[in-house]
Amino acid sequence: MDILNALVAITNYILIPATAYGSQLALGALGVTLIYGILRFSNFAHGDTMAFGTAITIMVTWGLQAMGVSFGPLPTALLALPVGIAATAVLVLATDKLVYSYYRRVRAAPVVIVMVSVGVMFMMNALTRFLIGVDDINFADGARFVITAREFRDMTGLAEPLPIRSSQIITIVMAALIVAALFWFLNRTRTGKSMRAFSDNEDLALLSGINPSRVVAVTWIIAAALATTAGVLYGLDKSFKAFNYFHLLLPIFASAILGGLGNPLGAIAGGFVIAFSEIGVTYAWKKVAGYLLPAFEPDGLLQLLSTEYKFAVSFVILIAVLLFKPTGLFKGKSV
Amino acid sequence: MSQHQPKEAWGGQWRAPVLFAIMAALLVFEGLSNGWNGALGIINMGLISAILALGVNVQWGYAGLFNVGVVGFVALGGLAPVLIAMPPTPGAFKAGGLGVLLALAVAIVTLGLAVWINKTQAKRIRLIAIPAALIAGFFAYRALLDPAVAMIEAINPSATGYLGGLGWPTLIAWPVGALMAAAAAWAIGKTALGLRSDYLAIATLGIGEIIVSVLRNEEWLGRGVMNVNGIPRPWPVPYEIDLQNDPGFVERMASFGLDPVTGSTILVKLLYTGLFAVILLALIWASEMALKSPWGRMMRAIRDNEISAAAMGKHVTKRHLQIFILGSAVCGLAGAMMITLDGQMTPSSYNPLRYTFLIWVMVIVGGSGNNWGSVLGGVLIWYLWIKAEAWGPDMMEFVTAQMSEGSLKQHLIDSAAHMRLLTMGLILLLVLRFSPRGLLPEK
Amino acid sequence: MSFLDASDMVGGYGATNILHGCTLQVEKGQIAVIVGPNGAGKSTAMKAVFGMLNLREGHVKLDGEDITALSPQERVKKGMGFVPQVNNVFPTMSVEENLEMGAFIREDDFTDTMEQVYELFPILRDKRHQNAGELSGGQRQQVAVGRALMTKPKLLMLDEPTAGVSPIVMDELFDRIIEVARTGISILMVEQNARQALEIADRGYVLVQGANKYTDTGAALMADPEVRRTFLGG
Amino acid sequence: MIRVENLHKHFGGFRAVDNASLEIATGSITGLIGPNGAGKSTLFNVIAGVHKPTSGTVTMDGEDITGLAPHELFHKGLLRTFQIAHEFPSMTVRENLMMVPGDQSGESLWNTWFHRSRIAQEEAALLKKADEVLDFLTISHLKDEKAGNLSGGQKKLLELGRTMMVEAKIVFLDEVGAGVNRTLLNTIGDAIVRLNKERGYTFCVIEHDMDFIGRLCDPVIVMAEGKVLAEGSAETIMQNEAVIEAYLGRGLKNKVKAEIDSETARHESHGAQPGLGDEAGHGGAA
Amino acid sequence: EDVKIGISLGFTGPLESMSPAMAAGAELAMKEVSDSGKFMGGATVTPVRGDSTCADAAAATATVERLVTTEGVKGIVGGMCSGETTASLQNVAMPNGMVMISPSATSPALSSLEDNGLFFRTAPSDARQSEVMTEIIMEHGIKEVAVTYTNNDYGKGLADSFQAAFEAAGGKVTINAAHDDGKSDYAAEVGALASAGGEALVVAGYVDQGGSAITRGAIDSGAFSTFVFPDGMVGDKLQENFGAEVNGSFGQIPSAEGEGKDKFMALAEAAGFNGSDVYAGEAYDAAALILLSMAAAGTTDPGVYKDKVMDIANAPGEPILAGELGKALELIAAGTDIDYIGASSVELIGAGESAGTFREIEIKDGVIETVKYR
Ligand SMILES: Nc1ncnc2c1ncn2[C@@H]1O[C@H](COP(=O)(O)OP(=O)(O)OP(=O)(O)O)[C@@H](O)[C@H]1O
Ligand SMILES: Nc1ncnc2c1ncn2[C@@H]1O[C@H](COP(=O)(O)OP(=O)(O)OP(=O)(O)O)[C@@H](O)[C@H]1O
Ligand SMILES: [Mg+2]
Ligand SMILES: [Mg+2]
Repeated sequence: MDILNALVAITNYILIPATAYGSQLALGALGVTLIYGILRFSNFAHGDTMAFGTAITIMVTWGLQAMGVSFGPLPTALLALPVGIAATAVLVLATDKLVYSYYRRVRAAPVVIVMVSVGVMFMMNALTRFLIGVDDINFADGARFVITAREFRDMTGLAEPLPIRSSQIITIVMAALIVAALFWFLNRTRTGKSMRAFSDNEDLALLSGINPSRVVAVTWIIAAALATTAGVLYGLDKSFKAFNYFHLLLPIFASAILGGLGNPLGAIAGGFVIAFSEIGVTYAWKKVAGYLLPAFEPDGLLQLLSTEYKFAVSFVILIAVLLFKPTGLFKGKSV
Repeated sequence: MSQHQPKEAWGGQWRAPVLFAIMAALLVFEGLSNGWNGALGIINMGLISAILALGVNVQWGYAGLFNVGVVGFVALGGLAPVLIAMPPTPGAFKAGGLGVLLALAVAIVTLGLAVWINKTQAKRIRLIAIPAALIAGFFAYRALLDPAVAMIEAINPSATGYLGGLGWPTLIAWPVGALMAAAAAWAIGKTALGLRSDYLAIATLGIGEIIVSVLRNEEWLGRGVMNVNGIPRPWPVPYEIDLQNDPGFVERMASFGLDPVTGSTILVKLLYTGLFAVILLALIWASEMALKSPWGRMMRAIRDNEISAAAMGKHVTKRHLQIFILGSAVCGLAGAMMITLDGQMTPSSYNPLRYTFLIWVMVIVGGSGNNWGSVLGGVLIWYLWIKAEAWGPDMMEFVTAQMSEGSLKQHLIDSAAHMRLLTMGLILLLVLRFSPRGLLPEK
Repeated sequence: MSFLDASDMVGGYGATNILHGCTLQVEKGQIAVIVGPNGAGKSTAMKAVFGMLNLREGHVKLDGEDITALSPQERVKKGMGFVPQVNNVFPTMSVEENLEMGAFIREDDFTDTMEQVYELFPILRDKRHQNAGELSGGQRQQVAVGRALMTKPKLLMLDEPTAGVSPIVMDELFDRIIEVARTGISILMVEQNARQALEIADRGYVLVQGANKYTDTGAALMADPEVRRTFLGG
Repeated sequence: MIRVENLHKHFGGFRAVDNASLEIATGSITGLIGPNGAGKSTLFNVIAGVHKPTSGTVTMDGEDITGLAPHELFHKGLLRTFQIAHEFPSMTVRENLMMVPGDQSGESLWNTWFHRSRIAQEEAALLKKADEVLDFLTISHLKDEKAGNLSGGQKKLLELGRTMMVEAKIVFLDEVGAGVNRTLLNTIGDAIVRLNKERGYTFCVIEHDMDFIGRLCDPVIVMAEGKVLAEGSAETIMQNEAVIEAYLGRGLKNKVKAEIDSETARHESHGAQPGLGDEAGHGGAA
Repeated sequence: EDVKIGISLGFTGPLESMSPAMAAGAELAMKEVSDSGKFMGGATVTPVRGDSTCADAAAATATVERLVTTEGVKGIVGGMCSGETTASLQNVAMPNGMVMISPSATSPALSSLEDNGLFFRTAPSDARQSEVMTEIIMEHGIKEVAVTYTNNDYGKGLADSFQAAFEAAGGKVTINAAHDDGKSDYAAEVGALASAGGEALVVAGYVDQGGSAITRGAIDSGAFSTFVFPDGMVGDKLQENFGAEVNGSFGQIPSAEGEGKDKFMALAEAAGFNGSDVYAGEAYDAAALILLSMAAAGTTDPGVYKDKVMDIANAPGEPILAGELGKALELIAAGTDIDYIGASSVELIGAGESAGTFREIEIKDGVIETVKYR
């Protein structure tokens, strides 16, 4: 029996990737949940907002690289991130002014605004592709690994490797920082509270002297920051491809709902549940079983479900959770 | 803040006829300028889209059920023509049919058992017994299914490798598609309809994805990603080639002054148009009758305020289930019609953007709660979706015409294809901007 | 010149007018009460005064300054506070946060005011960490009034503050309103508990179909048998 | 008859209804009063099937109806109104009324397609009935208005109007009076009495207007902190020290002394004849 | 006279990043023919692009319908994905008697489709590639591989036929797992593949899609170090993405030996796109075949020139490489037989699909190097 190798294999193929992926989903879901909580609609353009922010960040990164700027062992994109966020903020604020503000004024039904966001999604989608094209772009630089597979094997003498990529560490650390900051902001600061008040009862917020345009603007800016950061971290860890960001939307929505819409804590929990279930349920346990029970030579892969169904599995879990907790793990809102 | 009152839509009672006339004019113009084949093609898919939109409207507009799993029901309906109309694969049923049926029976028994335990047993027992039953059932299911599937898929994999269909007339597949979707809706509704608005939405989104996943990956059922093609046409639609080879037909076309190719392609499309139009009209009649009766009033009441409707004696869950099944059945029907029209089943093409959100766009643009609105929205949005493909690059050409040669111009021209999405988005935003409650609002 | 002077207001929702030349005035430190049948336009008049409804005619002046064109939140800054008839709390925020939101525009320390609100409505102190949406009808009403008091407004507008509150709390509330008025704050309120309200009113308005039908001191209106019979329930 | 036995309803650790037992006799108009947060609406909600009780039972004419769904209770003749009006906002006022009756054949899809004439007949009858109710409530000019556009009080009237559309056995009214003009409230009171006398409806009424309670209700049940505090005729309740302490209060402290004196004088002269010239509605206790 | 040729590719949708180079390839051939001035007595050729979306059969049908009936094209280069190609072929091209030559639809199912002689493809069917790949792997002494394929008819078809061929040759496939393109994360797939194990990983996917992501994950997690890359994976992008990290890995792409390809690469570079992008050369050839057949038939009527396609593509005749279309037109005008070789060594067999010469490649020092042709 070889518990150590089994543990390493599980960590390498389940724990670490699921944590990193979960953080990426959580950051995306935070943005969705924030918009839902405060502006009260499901923003289908969020995935393309992420794509746009990342595209700008990449272009700035290229610029920086061309000027010879680098960020030591960290990816240069982190330096470019603020610019990406700023540009995205400008874009979403402009979108709000040109598009969404009208529907808020006429008090359109949420579903109408959702459809409007589908329209915005189409347009942003095209905009991003005009800007940077449709290709797969790899923009991660700096040190790729904290520890590589070979280094780990040499170090420990284990058969199983446990490489750790720097992008994974960066993702997890950034996600934790951002989440903490957001919590503090929403629950402790005056602006944060006024945003929650606005989300609760818009008319009454007005009567309390809360400036709605400010709340809306701050919300969009935060959403832009979250979207861009999530997009860039995701792109660093994988690669940038405009098309993929649209597809990221589904697991992101699933995370936000699973956790409870409008609830930031829920978004994070949701992200991790989705990530772990996608990876955990479809994992083939053959290798681990081989380490644990060397005598037992399994014929099959010991895989509960083939990986084609990983997405389906996460939705099954989502539905199961909703059956017992109809507004998500953390008691979300519903319009 | 201002108190906004929805303005009375312009045109009053003339609005609908005028908008429909404009739509008709657009299609006629399309036919005159670009040929009737294209126009009829748009009309045919437009009619199917209208039926789909009607199905979604029944759920959303009448009862406020936010179903974004439309793609799942469409896909399920699409499976019907494969199962009904395709010829059976020789030897497939003998090889693995029994195993598959047994496995499905095990699956159903397991689920039934779980539900029974959940209903009758104490909480403590449930906690252990349900997972135990499910896990045991799952392994039994896999044990039965896997070898059977392997046998079926081994039969001439590049051409068949699936059970095949019954070889019955394709028209039968349409109601069957509706029934299959209805059955799925019943099971889903029983479990998920308790959920509120967006939670129901994402649950149905998930269910849609699950259904599509199954269709994509269960090759024994419908060849999965390998597609099934050559689905027979329904009565009374003939094949163009046969017409072109029929001297009688060629003669008749010649007497109209048409060449046989044009004549046959248009005739085939017209026959489809007729079939679809009959079904659409029947559905509209049924929905209008229902909507304008106490049933419709009850549904609107439930949509407006469930708690109060329940206090006024309306069985909200039952009604929700009823309408969820009806709407889904309509989507399934449309799915079956669409596959028949395409002549092939392509599971990978079922993506939510095209089969869920585009349909929703149709409903909202048309005006939710209004049946005629859904029809208008369905045809109009499909027309735009198709035309945007051509308009996008045209627009780009127009924009870049004034530009000097250079990399920017080249870049823009190369990106012209993305104008499709841009144009679509722009049109959507414009429509929703100038009639936010849809073109034909619910009165 | 009255502290609040809303004269000849004409306006409504959509095309139809609800208000047909309604006039409301409150002096500094006084209490004005609007009564009238259901649907007379009382709430509409309040909204109009607060800028939540665009006026077609007429003007609103506060302390001599014309504020007809200001948005509601600008009026809050000018010292107006409003408790609407419905939807008057933040349901998923705690009672305490509701009160804090009332003090949103205040820069100074508002713990004193909050303390006063808790003294006025002791039940709110017990429930201060509970979400307002989980309160009983009357408790919510208390939160709503408390929220408006937190603003420390110069003009306090209350749309049926006592609807659904128990008699003892109603008395407390009216008592408190008198006290508030004594500190120089003007009060404009709509009441269906009209007799109690007119009792403490310096001025009473009877609004019918969007226009002033009777205007007098509270006591005089109470004494008018016609008014009593038709509008005050005998 | 409705009998509530040892009923508990807890929200988390909070006991909103705490071991309440009470009876609503057939044919009575029972008043239910108590301080804000006493658990009155919660009790209603439990009886009406909106909340499941934590423990305890509710029976109706001897039959256990604990935990039945609202729509089932409706068909047993148990109707209720909501404290915060629950109208159907996008439907017209008239439609709000017409949707109420439960046995409409037009509610079956089959009939909407194949029995249209039967539906038309029923609809005509319903329409007439709805118009009568609207006339009665003095809001017939609003019949084609969207219910969402009504004023606060008008919504309350509509709420009441819905209970008049069917033959109910027992009607629970949660603060129909709040926000309703007092003159109109008197009319509503008359209507309740009439429904009670002529049609044999049983009523259970939550109300904070003691005029109204005093004029209509016998007996009156007082709740406080989730428990039943007292029960008896309106007069005895209004004299009850504990009830005055917890609920009725002793009038305004801040008013000019002289006025209070003259008030008291007047009350005394009127004695226990509620409803007429009774300045402070609950003045019976002053 | 102006002859319009349709290009129906998935400009938006899952394979949107492959389409531009393919369209450019096809347009290059058309421009070359136009510029030569020798086509049908000086006729010009105008390309008309249409978006087939790759995924949506109905939209593809409508697009091709537009190309045929509205634009009046005389031949179509496309479609791109096998499903969408089948739909537009059966619903539009066949009823209208239109010729379609697909540069990239490789599903074996298309071989047996009834097409009235209207459909051809310049890409080989996957069945052939499987055999070649099996040979190469066996020659490397590898007996156990894991397979991951992109979950569409191309990937699935290739993976299945490969598994059959490899097992018939005595090898073992430890796992045959699909991956969906355009998904957000592939950790689950990598985990499953790693657990199944094997000496090498066969990545039957696309290099700018999930294929790269899976490869990346497998390298990074230390699960595999040797990879086998079929056609969808071999391209500049592979080199760019992984470089020396995949040293020792190998693969094959349908590609001709020698001059044709080189010439095409040069032409592409001059035209401003990358000629080594997947299927760009095949697209060039598809367009060239249509045009040369027209010239040979002396008409643009698809019903007539469809019968010339096989003659043009195959021996006997004067070999024609990419960039020699002018010469080909001259020869045709003079009545000389030609054998079109083009950019991808076109040789049509069976029902009109490429016989497929494959180039075996290996990655050495981070560079794709050609080992030999098979
Ligand atoms: N969903 C809930 N969660 C937690 N506490 C609740 C909830 N609903 C009610 N409560 C609490 O239960 C108590 C009783 O509320 P209820 O609405 O029954 O009072 P009530 O007697 O009707 O008062 P009122 O006269 O003000 O309407 C209140 O203290 C309230 O805060
Ligand atoms: N949002 C709205 N849209 C259209 N009409 C409205 C709207 N709100 C109110 N009304 C109409 O305006 C009239 C006056 O309403 P308002 O709410 O001002 O009455 P009110 O005097 O406050 O009555 P109550 O005492 O019942 O609260 C009513 O007839 C009502 O139907
Ligand atoms: Mg009012
Ligand atoms: Mg209550």
